[in-house]
Amino acid sequence: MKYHKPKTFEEAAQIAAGSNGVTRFLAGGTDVLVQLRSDVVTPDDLIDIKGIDGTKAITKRGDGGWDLGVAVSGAEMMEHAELKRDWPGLVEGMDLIGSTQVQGRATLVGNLCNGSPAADSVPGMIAAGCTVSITGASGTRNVPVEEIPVGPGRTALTKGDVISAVHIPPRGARGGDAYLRFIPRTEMDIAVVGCAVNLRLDGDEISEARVVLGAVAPTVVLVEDAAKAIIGTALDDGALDALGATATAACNPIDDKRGTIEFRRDVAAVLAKRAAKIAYSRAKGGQQ
Amino acid sequence: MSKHHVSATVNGDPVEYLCDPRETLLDCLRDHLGVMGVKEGCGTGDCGACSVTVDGRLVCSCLVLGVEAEGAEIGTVEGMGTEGNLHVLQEKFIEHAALQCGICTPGILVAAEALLKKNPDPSETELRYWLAGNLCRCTGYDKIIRAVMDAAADMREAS
Amino acid sequence: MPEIHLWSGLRHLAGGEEIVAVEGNTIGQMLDALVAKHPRLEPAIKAGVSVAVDGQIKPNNRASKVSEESEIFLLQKLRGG
Amino acid sequence: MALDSGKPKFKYIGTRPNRPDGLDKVTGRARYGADISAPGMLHGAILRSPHAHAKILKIDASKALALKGVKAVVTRADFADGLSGEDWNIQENCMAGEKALYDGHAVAAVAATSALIARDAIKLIDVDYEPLPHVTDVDAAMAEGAPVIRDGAADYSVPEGLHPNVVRYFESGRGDLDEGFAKADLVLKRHYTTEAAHQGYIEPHACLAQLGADGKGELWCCTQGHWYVRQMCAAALGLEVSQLKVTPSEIGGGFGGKTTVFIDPVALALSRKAGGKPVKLVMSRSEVLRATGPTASASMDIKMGMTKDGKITAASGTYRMQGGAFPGAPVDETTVLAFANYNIEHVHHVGYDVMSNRPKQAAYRAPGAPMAAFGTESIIDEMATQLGLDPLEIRLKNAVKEGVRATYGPKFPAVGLIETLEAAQSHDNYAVPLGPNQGRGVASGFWLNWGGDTSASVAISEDGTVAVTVGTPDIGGSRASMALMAAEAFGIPYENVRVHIGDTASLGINEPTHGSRATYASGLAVIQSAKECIQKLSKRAAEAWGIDPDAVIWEDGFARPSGPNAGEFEPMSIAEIAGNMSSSGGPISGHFEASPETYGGSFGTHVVDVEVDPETGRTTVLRYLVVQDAGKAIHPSYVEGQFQGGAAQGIGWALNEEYIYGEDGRLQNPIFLDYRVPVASDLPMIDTVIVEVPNPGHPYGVRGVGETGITPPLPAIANAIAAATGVRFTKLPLTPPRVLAGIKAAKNA
Repeated sequence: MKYHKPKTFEEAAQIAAGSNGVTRFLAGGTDVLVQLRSDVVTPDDLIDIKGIDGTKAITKRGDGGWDLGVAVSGAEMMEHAELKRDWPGLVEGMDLIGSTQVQGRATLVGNLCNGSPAADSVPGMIAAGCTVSITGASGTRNVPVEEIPVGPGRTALTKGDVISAVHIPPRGARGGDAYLRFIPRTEMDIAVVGCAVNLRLDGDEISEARVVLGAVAPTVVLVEDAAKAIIGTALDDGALDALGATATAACNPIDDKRGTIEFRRDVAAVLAKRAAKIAYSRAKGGQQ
Repeated sequence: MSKHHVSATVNGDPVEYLCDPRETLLDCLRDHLGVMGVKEGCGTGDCGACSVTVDGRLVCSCLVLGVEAEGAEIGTVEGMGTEGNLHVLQEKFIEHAALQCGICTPGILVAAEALLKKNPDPSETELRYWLAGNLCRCTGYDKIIRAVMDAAADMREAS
Repeated sequence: MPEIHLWSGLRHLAGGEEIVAVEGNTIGQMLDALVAKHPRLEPAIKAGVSVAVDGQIKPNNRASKVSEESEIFLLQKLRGG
Repeated sequence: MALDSGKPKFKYIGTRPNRPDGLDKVTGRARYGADISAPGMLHGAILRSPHAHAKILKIDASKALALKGVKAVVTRADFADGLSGEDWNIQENCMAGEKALYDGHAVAAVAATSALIARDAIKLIDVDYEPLPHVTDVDAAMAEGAPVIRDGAADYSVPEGLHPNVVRYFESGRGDLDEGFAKADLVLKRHYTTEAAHQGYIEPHACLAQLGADGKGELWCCTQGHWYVRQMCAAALGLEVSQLKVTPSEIGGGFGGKTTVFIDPVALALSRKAGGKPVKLVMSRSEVLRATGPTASASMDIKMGMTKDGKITAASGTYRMQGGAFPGAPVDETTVLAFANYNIEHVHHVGYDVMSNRPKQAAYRAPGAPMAAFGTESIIDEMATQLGLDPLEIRLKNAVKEGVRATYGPKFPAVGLIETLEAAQSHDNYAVPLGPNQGRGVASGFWLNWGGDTSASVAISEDGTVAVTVGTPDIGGSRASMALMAAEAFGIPYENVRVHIGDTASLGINEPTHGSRATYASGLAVIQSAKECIQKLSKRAAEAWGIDPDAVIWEDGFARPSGPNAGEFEPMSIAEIAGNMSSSGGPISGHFEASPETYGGSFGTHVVDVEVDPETGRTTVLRYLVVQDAGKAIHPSYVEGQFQGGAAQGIGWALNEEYIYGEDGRLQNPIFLDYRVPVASDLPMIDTVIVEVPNPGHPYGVRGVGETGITPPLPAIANAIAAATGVRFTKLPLTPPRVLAGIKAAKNA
């Protein structure tokens, strides 16, 4: 295994493009090192991108949105009061990954590129409408997060592509987001079901919404029917029931060591309803 | 396979080592620098026995490559206190019988110290969640939690 | 003669008897006498048994004394954990 | 809180001094299995079978041997021939012979100049496997047509007509079941299962081994019992036992799992093959989970009869347990202990020890008892609910006490079950009001404890301080207890005693720290050795004074004339006598070598409150109480620690821990991420009450306390969940999917 520490994303992309074997980008390393230690993946070229300027930056844009460097850790996001105030659901989704120690290293982009349908930070990013910059051979392009995962452990990135920044939209007025996941213990598990809800209110009514489920299908899924079920409502019981039903219907889960199909369908509905209530309360200015 | 030369500090002392890029910081601390208070319980970031601080940030040293530590300041249990001048946490762990086999103790001490630096007055729940990545199989955590809470109270009083 | 109580799984190897009276001043002598009386018990005794003498379980002590009055039970071989 | 009642007052026993190894362990200085290196040391790695069951047709290590830095490759051919019985089982488990018997079974090993090279080298070993059908479930393994793990492994006890995977059979009981059930107002029959759980010690197995062609070797390893290690390694490698010296490291948890060997013989074989160079071998966590010994899994049928007022009239249990690809599932303990808490006239147990394609089970804290308790304490609880009786009252009504004939035959000596039940009843936790979706569970448990081969020595140093050497590795603070007992016996300060764990060359044979025996047996040995020293010290004083040794008494660290008739002499301190040791007859030490048998069993009762989320099936433990009989708590903090640790492990086993095998027979969760032991945020504080019903067989009344604590939590948690949800669960673990499915099924019914 060769270790590289490029100074620019272009250089990083070139190293990856020129590699004859398996490449991995290293930021937080909380997946890469586990795979290395357990002999699942030993890259031929390991490209540490933390030497590139700006990868540790959290920057508020002029439009009120945020740009995050790709090596910003979960702990750094949690410690950023303003970011957390704007996007509590997104930040909490990141914070739920692993232990305090893992939080010291783990990153949004790493979680995304690992390609797991159970990735805790990805539903929140998709619900928020985040995009990522991808630097490749033909320059840098901007892609919505939901287009990155294509299957368990697989992403739309091709050889020589490296994600170089995360962009979070402006929060704007009367918006709120939330992420909940179900795990058997209180900490340290992989999500059995995850659900992020991001919405905006007009009066008491929901005017915009995005509902995203994790760990219930081969990829994280943006559930448009679920959003429709609550748009135009004040999240009354009927809307919540419809939300739950659409969430269950959107599941295409598997039975595995972490949960059953039936359990995932049931709990998807439960979490969708609970997360929607929190997001709704936050949009109204609640502190939940 | 070429090795990398790394310069860093461990508990304030300058160190240098040569490492294979596949070696973790945990491997380097133990095998190249003889810092044996750092333990490997899982190698996958699930047990916290290898907890250290890197530039003040609590991490699992099994999830950091040795080569990544270039220029870093690393803190381990060996740097917390010395015989005759123990850290309050170390004293309280002994006093409260907060260890049985003791293999998880160095990691828990390092993690608890990192918490108390950030939050000198944690609630029991905050403490339990902070330490959720530090497995202890002997104690059921009860006496560990009591020891840390007691140490935090003493440290608040002293400051 | 001391009497040995057999656990029920052993009884079919001892002609259906639940209590067997045998000569012996020690556990070892008693077990040897038991096997002499009921040879089909030999593999069971060889595989190891625990002997309770007056309520105290003696896992592996052939030299331990027993008397006419002792209440003796054979138990499956018990191990520490 | 200790419930003390008019027993002798102690000066040191029952106090809570700092443990002697505390400083080492909070500074990172303590040396565990993987913490030692030697000059010229090689690193080992083990190649493991990816198949659950396969013939090993050929092993080609030529590519591995060609790799630079590789110094030796060993396979089964490098071990001794002609073993039988448990020696063969252990050897076969450490290194597969003709067949790989489970996923993770060792098939070859490498020693190389670095750990990375060793890991690379095992990937270069080519093994030709012929995969065979496999079975990992206990009921499936004894069913007709199940793949045969190994023919001819069954012992004398197995009746004809059973599957060859059934290797041992037990049947015991008394009375007449029909008569007993006929007297009952309520008879209930239930099927229960428990999954295999791993001890989950945080320190993976590790050793540093050196063995020359002359058959002389040294081994440093983390173990609960180094004499066992020595014997097993000597057998596996064909060595004379005394030629091998084993030194125990500090041990990072064992809980029974480190009473046997997995890697030590392999490391020795590698060293021998590498020309006697030292070899360090350290397991990874996944190796620990795949290839060391979890406990057995169990499938049980329990039937119980009860009168309206809660008297148990009869009980029967059939226990089928798989302990991996070898005999040894603890079904003997399970059947003995099944109903041992209760005074039952008509009782019957049947047990099957079954082999399957899983790793060889090892002891795990009260082996066999938690499964037994899950069946018995669950069915009693369900019957109490049906009869409208209080769960503690129903247990008090049937509880055993001194003089009652145990279900396994003999009469009980003084035991403390009733005392634990009464203490639980009067504890505040039992009166806390519960909210919606909350439930309270109660269960009792028992472990017989153990004595076993014990050798210790106590030596007086020149300054009158005392060096104690015991052979039982200190897992949970036993050096503190030994020092307290020695201090009490001598009447000298705790700080003046230093306790060492001796290597295999320094004492007679010792059984491991198992069976909750260390504080009882090694403690007894230390006290008796101290008494021998005191006799000698007193004799030296008598000689100095020119009086009869019988006229000297020992008090608070001083020899004194026994009374005015003995003469008028200034008391002589232990330091003074010791200072003159060389000029008064030479060294003074005391020894103990025996297998003490006066261990007393320990009963415990647990009370737990849980809340179950009715929409997700997740259980939260709200509060937990452990009440247990310690006989006499030598160091109460470490007694409480044992109670709390046992409870936490039991809670894990009840809720989330399990071995999950796939269709392919491979372990699906060989990582702490998915083998889910409780984390700090999963648990509340664990309240404890130490009950003290002294063990008449120990000078200070000690009963072992380590194991009983894991026995009640399985049923206590299940009973609490039943109270919270109204649904009875009979299959562990009680994972959220399982609980939610049960709640839904009950709703739909």
